[in-house]
Parts: sequence; C-alpha cells; structure tokens
Amino acid sequence: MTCFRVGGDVRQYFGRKLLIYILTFFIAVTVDWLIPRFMPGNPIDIMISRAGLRGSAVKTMYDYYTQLFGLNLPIWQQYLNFWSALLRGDLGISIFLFPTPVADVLMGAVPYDLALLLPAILLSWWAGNHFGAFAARSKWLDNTLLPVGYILTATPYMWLGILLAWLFCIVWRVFPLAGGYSFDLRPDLSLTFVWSLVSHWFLPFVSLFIVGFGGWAIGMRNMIIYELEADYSHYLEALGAPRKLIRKYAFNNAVLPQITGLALQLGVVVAGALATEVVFAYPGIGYLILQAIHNQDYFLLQGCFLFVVIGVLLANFIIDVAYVLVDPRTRIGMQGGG
Amino acid sequence: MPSPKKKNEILFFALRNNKLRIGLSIVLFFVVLTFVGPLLTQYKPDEFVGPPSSPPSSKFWFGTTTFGEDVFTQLVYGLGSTFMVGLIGGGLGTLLGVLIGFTAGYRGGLVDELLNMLTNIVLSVPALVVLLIIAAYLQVRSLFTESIFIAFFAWPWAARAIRAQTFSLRIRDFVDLARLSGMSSLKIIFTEIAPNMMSYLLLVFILQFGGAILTAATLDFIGLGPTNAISLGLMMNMAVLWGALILGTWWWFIPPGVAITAIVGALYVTNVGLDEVFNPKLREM
Amino acid sequence: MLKLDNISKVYKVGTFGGKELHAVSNVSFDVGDREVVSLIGESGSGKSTIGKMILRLISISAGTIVCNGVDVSTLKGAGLKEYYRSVQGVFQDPFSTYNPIFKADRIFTIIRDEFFPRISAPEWNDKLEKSLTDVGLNPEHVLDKFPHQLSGGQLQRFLLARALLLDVKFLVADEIISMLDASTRIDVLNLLADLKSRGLSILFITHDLSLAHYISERAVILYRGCVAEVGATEKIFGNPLHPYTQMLMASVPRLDKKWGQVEVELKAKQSGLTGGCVYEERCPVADTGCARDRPTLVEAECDHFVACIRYKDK
Amino acid sequence: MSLQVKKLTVYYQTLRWVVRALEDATLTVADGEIMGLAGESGCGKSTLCNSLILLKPPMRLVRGSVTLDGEELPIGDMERMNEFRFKRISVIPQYAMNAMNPTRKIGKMTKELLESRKVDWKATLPELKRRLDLVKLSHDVLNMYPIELSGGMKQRMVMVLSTLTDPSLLIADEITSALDVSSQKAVAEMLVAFRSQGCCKSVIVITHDISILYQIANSIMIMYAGQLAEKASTEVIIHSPRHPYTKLLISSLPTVGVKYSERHLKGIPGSPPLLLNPPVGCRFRERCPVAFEKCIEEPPFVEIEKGHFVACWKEPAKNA
Repeated sequence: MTCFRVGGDVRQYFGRKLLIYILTFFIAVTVDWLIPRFMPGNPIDIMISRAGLRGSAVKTMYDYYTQLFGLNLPIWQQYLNFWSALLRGDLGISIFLFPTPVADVLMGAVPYDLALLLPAILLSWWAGNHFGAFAARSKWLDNTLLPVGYILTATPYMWLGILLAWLFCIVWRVFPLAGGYSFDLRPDLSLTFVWSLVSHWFLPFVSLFIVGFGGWAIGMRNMIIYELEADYSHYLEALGAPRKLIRKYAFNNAVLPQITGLALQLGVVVAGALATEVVFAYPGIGYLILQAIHNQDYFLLQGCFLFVVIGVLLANFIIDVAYVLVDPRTRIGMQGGG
Repeated sequence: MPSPKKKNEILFFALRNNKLRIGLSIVLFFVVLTFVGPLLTQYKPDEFVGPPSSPPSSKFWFGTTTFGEDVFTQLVYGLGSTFMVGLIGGGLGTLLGVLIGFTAGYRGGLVDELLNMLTNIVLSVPALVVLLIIAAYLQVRSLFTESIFIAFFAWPWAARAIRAQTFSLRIRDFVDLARLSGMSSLKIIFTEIAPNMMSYLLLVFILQFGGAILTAATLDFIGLGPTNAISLGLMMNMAVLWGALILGTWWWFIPPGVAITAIVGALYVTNVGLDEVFNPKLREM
Repeated sequence: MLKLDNISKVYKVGTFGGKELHAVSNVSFDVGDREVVSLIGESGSGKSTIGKMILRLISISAGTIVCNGVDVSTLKGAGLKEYYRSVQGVFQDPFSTYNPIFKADRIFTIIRDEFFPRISAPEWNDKLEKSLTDVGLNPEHVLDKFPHQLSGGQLQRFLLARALLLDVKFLVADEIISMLDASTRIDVLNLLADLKSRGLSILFITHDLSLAHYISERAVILYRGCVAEVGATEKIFGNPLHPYTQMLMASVPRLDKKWGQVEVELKAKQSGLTGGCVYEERCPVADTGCARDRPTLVEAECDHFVACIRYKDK
Repeated sequence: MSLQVKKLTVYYQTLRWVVRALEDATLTVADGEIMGLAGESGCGKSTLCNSLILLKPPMRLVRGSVTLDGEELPIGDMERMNEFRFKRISVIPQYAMNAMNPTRKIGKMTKELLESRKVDWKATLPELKRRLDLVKLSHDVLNMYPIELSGGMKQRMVMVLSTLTDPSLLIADEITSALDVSSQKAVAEMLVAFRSQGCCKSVIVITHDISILYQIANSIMIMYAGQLAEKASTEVIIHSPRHPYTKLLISSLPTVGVKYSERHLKGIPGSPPLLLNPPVGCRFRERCPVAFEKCIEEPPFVEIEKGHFVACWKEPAKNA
C-alpha cells in the first residue's frame, strides 16, 4: 500500500469535508425537529382522538402528554432539550409501542438493515462495475447487454420486490413471504433459525442487488469507454501492449469516479431499501417507518429519520476518505506536488 | 473534417440513432395512452364495476381489483398523474438546477463555493426519508405538493451537471469577446451560454423527469401519495395492502410496474441516444 | 497611449483561498501612439494575464493602468463600454472565440446593437464591407457562414475587421497567429503591421521570438511575472543582456544559424566585450592577465608566431 | 538496412464521408538518418506515421506496402503488427504530456509494460537508469506519479520509455510544439543524442516548425494535402528548394533576422484543398504560381538529383 504522506492540505481537505457533513447533520436534525412543531395537525390531538377519550379525560390526558413531551416549554428551550436528549441517545418515547423508548425499537431493527444493505450495495457495486466493463468490450455486447442495464435501473425497487415475492413465494413456494424469520422460532443460534433468517433475507437482498446492479453497469460502461479513448490507452496500444493490460488500466481508472458515485447514490439506495422492506415486511427501519406512519407515531418516525441520516452521512465520509486513499491524483494534487 | 451546416447534421444522426427511435416511440405510446385511455373506458378509477378479483377478460381488459374496480381504468388515470408528477417535479427540479447551476458556474469564487456547499448538503441528505416525514404530517396531499417536494430534493443532480457545463463554457473566448462588446453578464448568460446548453438542458430534464416518476412511485407505494388522485404507485400499494400477492391477482400489480419501468427505461434510453447524437465522440461506438 | 504602472495580479488558490499565486508582480511599461510593442514570455510568464488585465477581463490586484490619462482599473458600466470603443482584443484560438451555434458574422451584429444602435442598415453594410475588404476578405465568400466553414486565417481577420469597425486606438493581440499555418500566418501578421499605419498601437503578445522581431519596434521580455528586459527590438535581439534573454536567443531555432554557431558567437561577444584573450574561458593555464587585455601575435621563435601573454617577442 | 514505403495510401472512413488523407507515399529512410517530416496541418504527415505503427479505424489501408530492415510490416493487421510495435518500431506521441497512466507509479507501469511484452525487467533496469541520466532525470522518478513531473520531464520520460527496447525506427510526433523555447532545444538535442547512442537506428521527426528541423534533421520531407511534395537534405531544402510549394513555404517563414520595416514576407494565397474530394492531379495546382495544363496529371515523386526527390512537372527528372 503506498505510504500515506499526510500533508497540511490533506488535513484541510478532510476538515472541509467534515465541516460539510456536520453542517448537513445539523440542518437535518433541525428540519427533523421543526416538522412536528410547524406542520398542520398536532401529534397530541391525534393521539388522544385515537384513544377515543371523552369529556374531562381529554383535558387531563392532553396536559399529561404536553408536559411529558415538553411541548409547553418555550420553543428554544424545547430545541435545546431536544439536542441534549439526542446527544444522550434518548430519542423520546414511541407512541404506538408506548413505554419502549424509540432508541430501543431502532436498535432492534438496525442489525436487519445492515445485514440487508451492506451486502446488497457492495455486491451490486462490484458486480455492476465488472459487468459494465465487460459490456464495453464489443459493439455487439454493448447493444445487447446495455439495454438490460437500462431496464433494470429504471425498475422501481418495490415493484421488482413484488415480482420476486409473487414468483418465488406464491407461484413456486421456494421462499417465505414475510418477516425476518418464521414466527414459530425463537431466536437462538440453531441451524434452523439461521437458515430461516437467510431464507427471509434472500429475496429482499436479490431485488436490491439487481436494481442497483443495472445502474452501476451503465455508469461503468460510459466511464470505461471514456478511459479507453484516453491518451494513455492509445500510447499503450501504440507500444503493442496486450488488450488485457490496457483494459486493466482503463478499469482501475474508471472505478475511481464510481466510488464517488457510490457516495452520491447512497441516499437513493437507502430509499429503495425502505420500499423493498415494506414489500417483504422485512423488520428493518423501512418497515418500522411504515408502521410509524400507519400509527401516526411521530417520535418513532423522527428517530428512524435521524438514524438513516447519520448512517448515510457516516458512509459518505468513509467513502470520501477511501477515495483519497485510492486515487493518487487527488492526494498528490492536494499536497501541491508536481 | 469540415461538415455541412450543423443543423441538418444533427438531424441526420438523430433519425438514424435507433436508441433514440425506440425510446421515443415507447414514451409516445404511453403519452397517447394517457389521453386516449380515459375515452376507451366508461368506468371511473374508484367505481365498483365488476366481480372482485376477476382475471383479465374482454369486458375488463386488465381484470378487476379485490374491490371490483377496473384495473385498466386505474392504470390509464394513474398514467396521467404519473406524467403530471414527472412534468411538474422534473420541470421544477431542472429549473431550480438551472438557476443554481448557472449562477454558481458563471459567477465562480465565493458564490460558487457557497452554492456548491448547499448542493452537496441537499445531495447527501437522503431525500426520500425527509419526504416521508413531510408527507406523513400532511393530512391532505395533492399531486402538486408532492411534485414540489420531489423537485426540492431532485434539483442538486441537475445543478451539479449544469454548473460543470456552464463552467466549461464560461472560460471559452467567445464569452470574453461578448464582454468586450459591452454585453451585460445576464445578457451573456441568456444569449451566449444558454443556447449552447439547450441540448444539455434537454438531457438533464429527461433524467429529472424519470427520477421524479420513480421517487413519486416509491412515495405513493408507502402510502404517502396524493390523497385525491390515483397513481401507479398507489395501485401497487393497494395491491400489496389488500393481499393481491396471496390471492394471486397478478393482473393488479403487474401493469403499473411495467408502465413505470417502460416509461423511465425508455426515457433513459432516449437520453443516451440524444447524448450520442449531440456529442460526436460517442457516435463512433 | 497606454501606461502600465507597477501592476500585479495575485490569484487565491487552494481550499478557502489558502495560498497565493503571484501571476504578475509589479510590471511597468508603456505603449506609445502608433507603436507596436511585443510582450515576449514563455507559458506561465503571465503575459496573457497582463493582456486580460488591460482589457479589464480580470481584475487588477495592484497598480494602475492609464489609457490616455484615464485610470482604467476603476471604470465601470458605461465608462467601461466607452473604453471598449477605443481598446479591443483579439484572441488565440479562432474556434473558441466564436460561439459555435451562431453564424460567424454575428460578432458584427453584436457590435452594431451595442455601439451603433441608431445606424441605418445601408450605411452599416457598406461600413462593414469596407472593413472586410481592408482586411483582405471578400464579403460574399465569408458572410452568412458558420465558424467551422471558415479557415482559421479568415476567422482571425474577422476579428481585425471588427476592431476596424470600432476604429479602436489600441489593440491587444494575444498569440493571434500561433494556431494558424505557416503560409497564412504571415499574411495576418502583415495585416497587423498595416493597421499601425492607420494610427493603431498594438500590444503583440507571443512566445515566438522570430514573430516578435519581425513585427515590433520595442520588446518586453517577461519571466515568471516580472519584466526581465525592455527596449528596442534590435538592441534586445542583437545584444541581449539579461541571462534569461541570452538563453532565449541561444535556444530559438533559426533558419540561418545552427544552435552551436549561435552559442559560439554569444560566447565570443561576451569575452570580446571583456577585451581579454578569447580562449581565456576554456584555457587551463589562464591567469588574471589573460582576461584583461587581448594578447597580440609575438614571434616566439624564428618564423613561429603565437598570441599568448606567456610568450614574449624573441 | 532501413525503412522502405511503397505507394502507401490511407483513407479516413467515417459514417458519412471518406477523407483521402494520404495518397501513394513512396519514401525510404536510411539507417542513422533523422528525417524531418514537415507540412501544414492536414497535409497527412501524422496519418503517414500513425499508419506505420497503429493503423486502426477510422483509418483504412487502401494500398501500399512497408518494409523495415528488409522485413515486411503487416500494418494492415492489428494483431500481427503487435510483434513489431515497441520492439522494432516505436513512437513518441503528440500527446506525450499525458501518455502515462496517471494513477500508476512510472516505474511500476514500465515494469508491467515490459513484462507484458516478454522483456525481462531486471535486465533492462540498469539500462533504463543509464538513459534516465542521459536525459538528466533522477532515478527516483520511477517512484513518482506522472502528475508530479513537469511538462518537460514527462516529455523526456516518454522519450526514454519509447526507446527502451532499441527500436530500429522511432517516430517523434510534434514532440517540441507544446514546449517552451528552452526545453524545446534540450529535447531536440536529446533526440539526436539518442540516435547517436544507438537507442534507435533512424528517426522520423514530425513537426510544423521547419526551423527545428534545420537544427537537428539530416533530411527534410515536405508534404502537401496528402501528397509528398519534396524530399532532400536539410541544406538543399532550406537554401535551394525546387518544388514551388517548398519555395513559397520557406520564404514565408519569419526568421529572427527579418524585420517588417525592411522586407515584407509574403504568405501563400488561398488555403489547402478539402480532402473529401481532393482535386485531380497535383493538389497544389490552384495555389501554384507556375501551374500549367500538365498539372492535371499527378506528378511522379521522382529523384532529380542524388537524394533529392520532387513531385512537380516543372522539375524534369534526371533521366527524362
């Protein structure tokens, strides 16, 4: 691995990136705090109307809730409390799972999400790039395999989920339809439980994988054609270098912008995952959000929002760091070399 | 290799580019279906007209839903709202992108740095999640408000592309020559830079249009679509909610999905075709 | 006509404008009326930056530019437009100076809309035709054509015709012929020199010494943003003083002398100047006396003469 | 032995039109000879040399043959030609500034290139280092990325790279045009040093700047609109050219001694013909002051004196 010379500029570059992410997080949290307070409809009224209370009980419950959620304090006080609670990791109490705090509910859903998202994103990124590079090899391949890529990337995530669910769960009965694991099992490390986990996980993973795969294939096809037209490819050709070497260099250079592409596409992929989880009732954050919406559980909804935002921003920052490590041009460019 | 007049040269390649031809024909087919469809069917999308969950037949071309609504009618009306979201959302997104992209690209310096930061911030916030929250709170949601929210989160993609293109045009000498001829910056942007980017703006609009449709479909699917209109996403949502999978009524959720995939796919293919027509380097491929 | 007084240009580079790049640092020279001054420098010497500062296409970090008594650096709006009535520029790449999607002669219509709004059509047409013929173009062949249908030479002549239409007093020609072919290049250069006779003063920016020598009376040698040498062209080319200029003169590929010859000549001139023995520099046994005075031929032995102070007349 | 080219004709074939870029080029380059190839843009000089080493679409070989050191070069066949590239015939490209893979260390890239061509890297390393000293580049340039080198350094590195396997013919395509005057002279002189050190037997130097050729070339070939106009030793071309185009071209070059006030140089009126459907016969006909009815036929490229070839009816062939 090349020795990583940390010059002054590199720190400044990361400092600036970090600043942007912190600013983004700050704005996202503020937006998240603003919504319930300024949107039409008051969460407390909705909760009470759902509980079907009458007469004096309405008043007392209203006061109790207002006091509980601290809605009676002055606005800026509420904002500070919100931040202090957030920093302590207390995301408030879920409404429809009343006593359990939002944080715990989320903790239950996060492992499923990571298990689904990480492999789906990384594998589709890796496979898509190699497929795109392969498709750019010849005109015939380009004209046949590429439209497939366009169809895939145009498919709405959830629709592919429904199709797969219908085909594999209903028509051919190969995979279970809903849930994280079959209901009659208690979570333990036995083989049956693990197998049930995997079989529930498989279809959402495949649908996320396929749609993402199309997008990366197209991106790579365009980038690699651009690199194969670059001067250094022509020079290697003129020196009789074998096609394999030229393609290897072109691929390595074409992959770099795909890394930044990964950071940009993260938000879109996460959104797709939410929809897919709804189709398979897969107990990730997406499914939680759906339940929160149906039960008007605003605090759970806000908690999910914060988790997703933090996850995406963190991933973006990691990808930015990886990019500087991998691409010598930016690293050396920053140190004013050359 | 000098070429004859620019105009008919582009036309020459446009007519021969089969990606463009296929893409455009599919999109046109659905546009026609949107206008002709409602005339072909005498039902309303939410009217109970036939036996529930009946398979496609001569009477109900795409069969009926669990409530006995005609799927074909729902599809046709849904297409209308999907295109509407695409137009308003995509159009507004492109407009915002153009404004911010142009000013950032042309002015440069601090303005560029600030606008760029704003673009990156909105880009790194996962748009759909924020949309979820907003939509969840809005009890009554119209197609129009949904399009505006979608546009609000789609413009950064357009802004990035247009900023890069404006920047590459700004350093060209003909901008300096225009300034030497006493033209004001605004006039330079609209009479010198913008016309050069018409082809590019079209490409950006097509992508925004497709993107808006996909985002709207996802939103509707989660149940946060317009409350007063039918859309393809809503159809799929209802299908899943009311057990179309278990009942095996495949004709309820397959047509909307095919429609969205076909429209958005055709738009992307048209985009690639246009890109090949406008920039000769790709033409040889 | 135009006086540059200690002008500098500093660019902010790096993230948040951390570091400063001194493209031009306190350059001063002036261009008299009806005079062609060549600004010679290699890439990165800041010659184009100076050109852009004079044309007010980029801001001036320090110093002033005075044109006919008016300080140009502070001109704004109408004042700047008036300034463009008398000062114009011609750029290097003809195909980047024309907006590709419009006809080439659109640059004239822009001029008419901006500077001659109330001129009548026939009057404008023959003013246009006159300036086109002045630059050696036939109006029928060149008007109503797209830029890619005209040659580089024709496009550059269009720009000169544009300057004639405004009857400018001062023209900044930034490498205007470096993209042209050898055969068409010289005609555009002659045309530029003819403009001088019509009362125009020209700042000819180039990296090509032979072009500068051919066309300019005075030359300014620029190196990394600072003026190395200024003066009459013959003096600078004939007797370069600054080591950088000497290196330039020794390196420029000429058609009459090989590089080796030029080097020997330059060396001879230098040592000749000092009046000492010409072999002094490479002589292994040279001493201080050798550099001071030129030894004459002495008869060291019968019918054997030598020019070296180590030998006395027999 | 040397390079023989017979009746080489190469066209550019694109979707809509055919450009007849090179027409019946016949020439020889002796061993140890540095031949300058000059002409205006679009005269076919790059097409001639590119077809010798990398003839790929949109270029199309119409006819003609090329032999190098007695062996026939299969320029039409991309695969078979691979064997000759880099080992027998090599090129310093016009785009030398970004000819090296930006994201690879120069040393690693060279190693991979050599090994891909079955050349032992360990055996070549000392020779590579010797040549780096020859072009005044420090050895730790092998551990750097191309972005860390200046323009002149990149040019010299590509020069060393292209000649690493001692090709018998080296094509230097506009290697000095992008450089400043000082590094231009250094690079030109290094090219001559490479030839005399045996790094390559003969060199073709392509440039539009004839004064550079005067400094380093033994002979100069002038081309016009895809046809060979004249070839002779440098002295003859500069001081006593015979082809009308060469005469006008040389006379239109402002050398350092000439001043506008003393002597008005004259350019060549008109512009080179479009090669979509080039004029029949001699393509300089329309612009040539001495053209006459015979010029409708294509003048043969004939030797009027020892080593002096001209393609013009006005210059009677030695034996005619």
